[in-house]
Amino acid sequence: MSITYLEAIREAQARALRDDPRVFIYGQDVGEFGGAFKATKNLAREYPGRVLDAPISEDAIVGLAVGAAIEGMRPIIEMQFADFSTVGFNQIVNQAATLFWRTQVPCPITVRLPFGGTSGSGPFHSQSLEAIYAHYPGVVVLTPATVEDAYSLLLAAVAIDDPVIFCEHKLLYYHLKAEKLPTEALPIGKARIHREGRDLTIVTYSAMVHEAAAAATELATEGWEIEVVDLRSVKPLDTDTVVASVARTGRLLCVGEAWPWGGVTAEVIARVTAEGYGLLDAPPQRLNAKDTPVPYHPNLWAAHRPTARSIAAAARNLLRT
Amino acid sequence: MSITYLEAIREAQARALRDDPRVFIYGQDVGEFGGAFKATKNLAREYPGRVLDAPISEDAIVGLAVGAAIEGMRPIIEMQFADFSTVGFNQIVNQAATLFWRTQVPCPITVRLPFGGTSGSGPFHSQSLEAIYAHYPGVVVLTPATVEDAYSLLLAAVAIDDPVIFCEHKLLYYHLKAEKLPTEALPIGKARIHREGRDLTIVTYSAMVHEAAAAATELATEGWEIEVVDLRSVKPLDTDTVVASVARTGRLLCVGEAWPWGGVTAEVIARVTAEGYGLLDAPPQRLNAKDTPVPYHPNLWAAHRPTARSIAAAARNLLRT
Amino acid sequence: MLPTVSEPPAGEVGALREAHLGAFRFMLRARLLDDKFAALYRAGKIHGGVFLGRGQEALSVAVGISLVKTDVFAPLIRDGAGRLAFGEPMLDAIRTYLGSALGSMRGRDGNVHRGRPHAGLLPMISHLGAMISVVNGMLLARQLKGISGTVGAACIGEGATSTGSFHEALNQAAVEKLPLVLVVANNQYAYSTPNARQFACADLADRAAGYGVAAHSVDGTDLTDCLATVGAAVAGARAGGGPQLVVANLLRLCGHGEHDDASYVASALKKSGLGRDCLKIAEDILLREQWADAAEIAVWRSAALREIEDHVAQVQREPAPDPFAEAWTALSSQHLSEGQVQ
Amino acid sequence: MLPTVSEPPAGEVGALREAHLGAFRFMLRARLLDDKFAALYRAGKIHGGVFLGRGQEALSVAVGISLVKTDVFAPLIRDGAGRLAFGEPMLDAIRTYLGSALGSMRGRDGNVHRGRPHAGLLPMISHLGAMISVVNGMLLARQLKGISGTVGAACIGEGATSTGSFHEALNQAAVEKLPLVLVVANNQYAYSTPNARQFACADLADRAAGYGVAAHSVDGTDLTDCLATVGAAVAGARAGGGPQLVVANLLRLCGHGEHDDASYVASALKKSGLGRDCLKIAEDILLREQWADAAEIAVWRSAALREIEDHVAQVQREPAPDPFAEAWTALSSQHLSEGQVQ
Ligand SMILES: Cc1ncc(C[n+]2csc(CCOP(=O)(O)OP(=O)(O)O)c2C)c(N)n1
Ligand SMILES: Cc1ncc(C[n+]2csc(CCOP(=O)(O)OP(=O)(O)O)c2C)c(N)n1
Ligand SMILES: [Mg+2]
Ligand SMILES: [Mg+2]
Repeated sequence: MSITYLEAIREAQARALRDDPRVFIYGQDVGEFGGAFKATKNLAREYPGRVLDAPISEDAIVGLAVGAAIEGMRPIIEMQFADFSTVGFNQIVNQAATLFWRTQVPCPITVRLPFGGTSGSGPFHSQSLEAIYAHYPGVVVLTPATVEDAYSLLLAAVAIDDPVIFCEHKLLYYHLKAEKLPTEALPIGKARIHREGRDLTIVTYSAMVHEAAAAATELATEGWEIEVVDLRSVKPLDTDTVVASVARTGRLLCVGEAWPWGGVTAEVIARVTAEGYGLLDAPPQRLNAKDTPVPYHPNLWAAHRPTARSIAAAARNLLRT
Repeated sequence: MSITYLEAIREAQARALRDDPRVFIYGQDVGEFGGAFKATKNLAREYPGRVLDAPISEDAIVGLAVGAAIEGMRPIIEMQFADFSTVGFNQIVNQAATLFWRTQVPCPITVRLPFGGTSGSGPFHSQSLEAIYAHYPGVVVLTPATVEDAYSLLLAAVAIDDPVIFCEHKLLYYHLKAEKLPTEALPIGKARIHREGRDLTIVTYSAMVHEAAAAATELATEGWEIEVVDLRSVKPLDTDTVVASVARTGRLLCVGEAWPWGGVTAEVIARVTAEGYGLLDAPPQRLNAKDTPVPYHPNLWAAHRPTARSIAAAARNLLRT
Repeated sequence: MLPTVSEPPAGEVGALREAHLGAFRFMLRARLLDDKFAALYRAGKIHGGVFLGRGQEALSVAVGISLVKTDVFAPLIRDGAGRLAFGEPMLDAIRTYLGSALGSMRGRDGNVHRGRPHAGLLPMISHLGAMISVVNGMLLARQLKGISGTVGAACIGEGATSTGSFHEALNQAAVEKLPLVLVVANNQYAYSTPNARQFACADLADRAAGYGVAAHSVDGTDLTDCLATVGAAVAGARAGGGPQLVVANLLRLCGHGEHDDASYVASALKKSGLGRDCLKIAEDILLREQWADAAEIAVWRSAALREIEDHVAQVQREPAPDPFAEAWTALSSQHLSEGQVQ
Repeated sequence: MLPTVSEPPAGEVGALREAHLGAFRFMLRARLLDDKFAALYRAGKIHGGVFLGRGQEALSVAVGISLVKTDVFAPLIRDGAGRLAFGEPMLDAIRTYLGSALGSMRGRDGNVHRGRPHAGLLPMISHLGAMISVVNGMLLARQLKGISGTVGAACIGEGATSTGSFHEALNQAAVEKLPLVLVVANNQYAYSTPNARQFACADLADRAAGYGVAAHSVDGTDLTDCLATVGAAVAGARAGGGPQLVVANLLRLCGHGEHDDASYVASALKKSGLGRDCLKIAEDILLREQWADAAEIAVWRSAALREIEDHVAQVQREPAPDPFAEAWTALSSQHLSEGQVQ
């Protein structure tokens, strides 16, 4: 038996629905149809009345979730694509994210954002918006890179009392597989050493963990031992684990699939240089997507985002510094 | 005679209307009333039919501007407060910002965002969203700190062929004054040395330039010479001028009024450490607003944002490192 | 010209009288409280803006008084009267305006941005239209929990009907057949913007058919009409009739905020029926129906003034929020807070 | 049961015949082009999704054909027929689907996300409802420039009527009294979501009154009705009648995209009048009215097939976009581009 990243997300939702009567799911086509990506397959049938199709009204979808949360429910919202969350943006950042701070009433909503580039998806079905949400106070932003984390972080998201932006990478949905679902997991806010090494630290998250790991494998053939840190959660961000890794390697490359300006990679570098400055043997570097919309054509798309090859090249440069 | 920051914004719009028949202004209460802050005072009367009151429809307001720009117009949009741009967000980041890249048809719109904290304004009339917009490709984000820049950067914004997010700080509206309007100015994308120094560089923008300058004055009494760099434009960001300043001082403190995660300050540090690493004699530091919504009560508000006092304290710490 | 109270069946006269008397006293207290806020504003005692409900008390109180404690209420900026009627302590208003650390918003938010979500009273965010879908969510949650008979009311101005949020939320409520009462105060202006620049339909109540919801029009200057019409809308929602759209016609008898002299308000409108003061009209009804006499009203007035002065004096002695005591985190999960990362 | 063409005045028969013949040929070409895209999709030759207009050609073509070159048109995902009628070269569609560097989108955007703004043909962004206000802006700009007589048409599905953007834009057009023709294809589903989960009004045309705009209902399966009704709406807008809302009833005769088998579509709907194939109906009209015979239609069909095959073959030989030749900046002001900052 094996289980995909997408199935893990479905299973986490099934378990949340089973274990907690306060959980319900709301989003476009999530009901009978099971969602655009089938992340809620059969859930409407298994949990009647608790998996509801929404109109094409992202603002009202999120607003409704906040209201339900006030009443003690724990809604899971599916955005059909992360890109469309921009029209529900205000309710996320100004309604959900401020509720607890203003009123001391918690706002336990989980907003699932199928995100990230896939070949042929183009500028409006490929965006990575983790930095946009992380800039705002009052939200937790999770970016699982593995099947196990897709499952356990989603359960953790539903369990905590704060709004969670759950960034699930569409490229990992079908291809990434695990033998079974995990029974235990690191908590939210802890990064994970995905691969150990001593020459250079690559800090990354989500799909880029696998590109970085592939780059590390390639560089291993050249004798380099690259450490790959998977952030898992970009807000909160586990600076300690990152700094500890840099303390071991002395070199830092931050990789993200999002746009460069103010991305996760900038935030990581600002933290490491403030807290672990003396640990660095070379200037910290970052590698992000190019600063344009995400292109449709596979040729352009492959050049727009970091890949194992471009990560390896950046790492080589940095190792030579 | 003297002219305020707000009057400079009004004068720039008057001049744009006068000099360029393609310019028109659209926003809530901008017409006969002259705008919530009076930034368009008398303009509807002086330029009949070209200063139009909009319904409370930020999404449609920005959408309309994009359409008009396609037809060769150069609309200036006034958001009543920057905070409300979140409901026009999608049209800014996905419609305006992608138009040129997708179609080669330019999108010369200027979106004026009265932004930043003022005492007693609270969580929804105080936000600083420059980092949110700067994360997206396809926009220019300007943050004038002086009366002169308010005028000349606004004229430059209207003149260029790309969407500009024009962040005008409400705290500067009435209090900041100059003798007269400038006749020449630095172009968009160039930072400015606001005050020279050799011991430490403070990089900042907008209202914080004045807090930083006050901190520098205070530190001067202790014998320190602080250089203050005013970014003027946060995207594009003038890395060269910043790095050159750090080359002179060896120490970098980045100050922003926005929230910390992924802000301008993180971006500046990521650039300086990548490009000017060897120039730093101490870890670069940043000082931002606290990571909560902007509080209403003056006591809380004053503690939430950086001030001359907290900047001076951070600078002192860094000078001791 | 006074409005005529149409003859009710004998047994209901007492209830009608009680409703008017109760409503009037809330209106009076709200008006006097507003006057106090205006005075404090002029004296420089209030941080930020002051937003009054003058001229809208009849409509607002009708909403508050038609709801029961277990209902949901999302008032907006001109709903001082409705808030009091729904049960908001007057202290909450004063504490929020003065930024007291003891208020429900603890100085974090101010003026009209106050509420107690767990008491069914939602604290508005500023973005117009955004509260309606939150009410929907509370109502849906109650349905999911098997709680029935709850109504949720949301108030907005005619300007806010132009927001996408208004549209999405009203449509959402219609699809879910939620017991939402959406009350639109058409006070002819959104800040300075007249209706001609805000919408082009003959009557905002005409929007109801397009959502498949019930429509009610009401003279917002007339307490009797407000009580009857809003009451019917609330009853309709409670009885399972789905969303109810109430459109009231009236005029804002003040500036948008106290900083605004409202000189743009057309004098023809001021002189029209819309420009009548609903408080005055309500008082006239009480007198005409002999439900109260001038002496009683004077007593209520001075009681309200004393209540307000006492509360203000008390709040002015209360501690301001202390930045050093603040948690400075927006998260409920303290262990996930990033604390002082700068 | 065939629709009846109501007897037109003698002089107009020729025009009616020409309109039907022209429209039918666009419909046919669009249908065959869609079939080709579906085949290319199944063969793995297309990156990403494929979205067809099957069953909606009559409505779509009526929009395209009612506009003139200098008008503005914002088609959506099911408007292949309308695009051809408005003058979009078939090559643009094929190049965009195949990602050719020579297409109007140069491989940067794909499938239905194509257009030429300066030709009045707007390239949709995916966010539903977002194009309508852009059309408003173009129309307003023309008014400001003193250009009159222009019409702007925007097409959307019934699902997109639930977006805030739809509402804000339609209201905006009404306030500015713009010559906007907003065409809603009510094809009963938004992806898998049936109308009962999307809106609760009896008829989406009932929304018009709430905006103060004209309403038109049309049988979207019937070319004759589409030509007449959309034509009247466009004429109304052009004559200064302000925004026109057209609501067409029909059924999507395909999946949401080619990845979707649409098994959720109710069979009762398929069997109803809504489920009729507008192309078949249009053909029957031509035959019945003796405006064309089967042989002519067969000729048009094979000409269209040849045109499509030739174009596809040509585009398949065209260069793919070259990442090394890309400018990699989203700004028109090259000097402000941050270039390779990573
Ligand atoms: C989305 C949004 N845009 C702009 C504003 C700024 N604003 C605050 S009140 C107001 C006017 C509201 O008018 P209306 O809805 O008619 O209510 P009224 O003040 O007349 O009671 C505006 C434009 C806002 N709060 N929210
Ligand atoms: C704002 C937004 N939310 C969600 C989507 C995803 N989406 C694309 S098409 C579609 C269904 C559209 O239905 P409808 O408007 O009825 O058009 P149809 O496909 O039936 O022609 C959805 C939900 C989107 N494109 N934009
Ligand atoms: Mg109003
Ligand atoms: Mg549809």
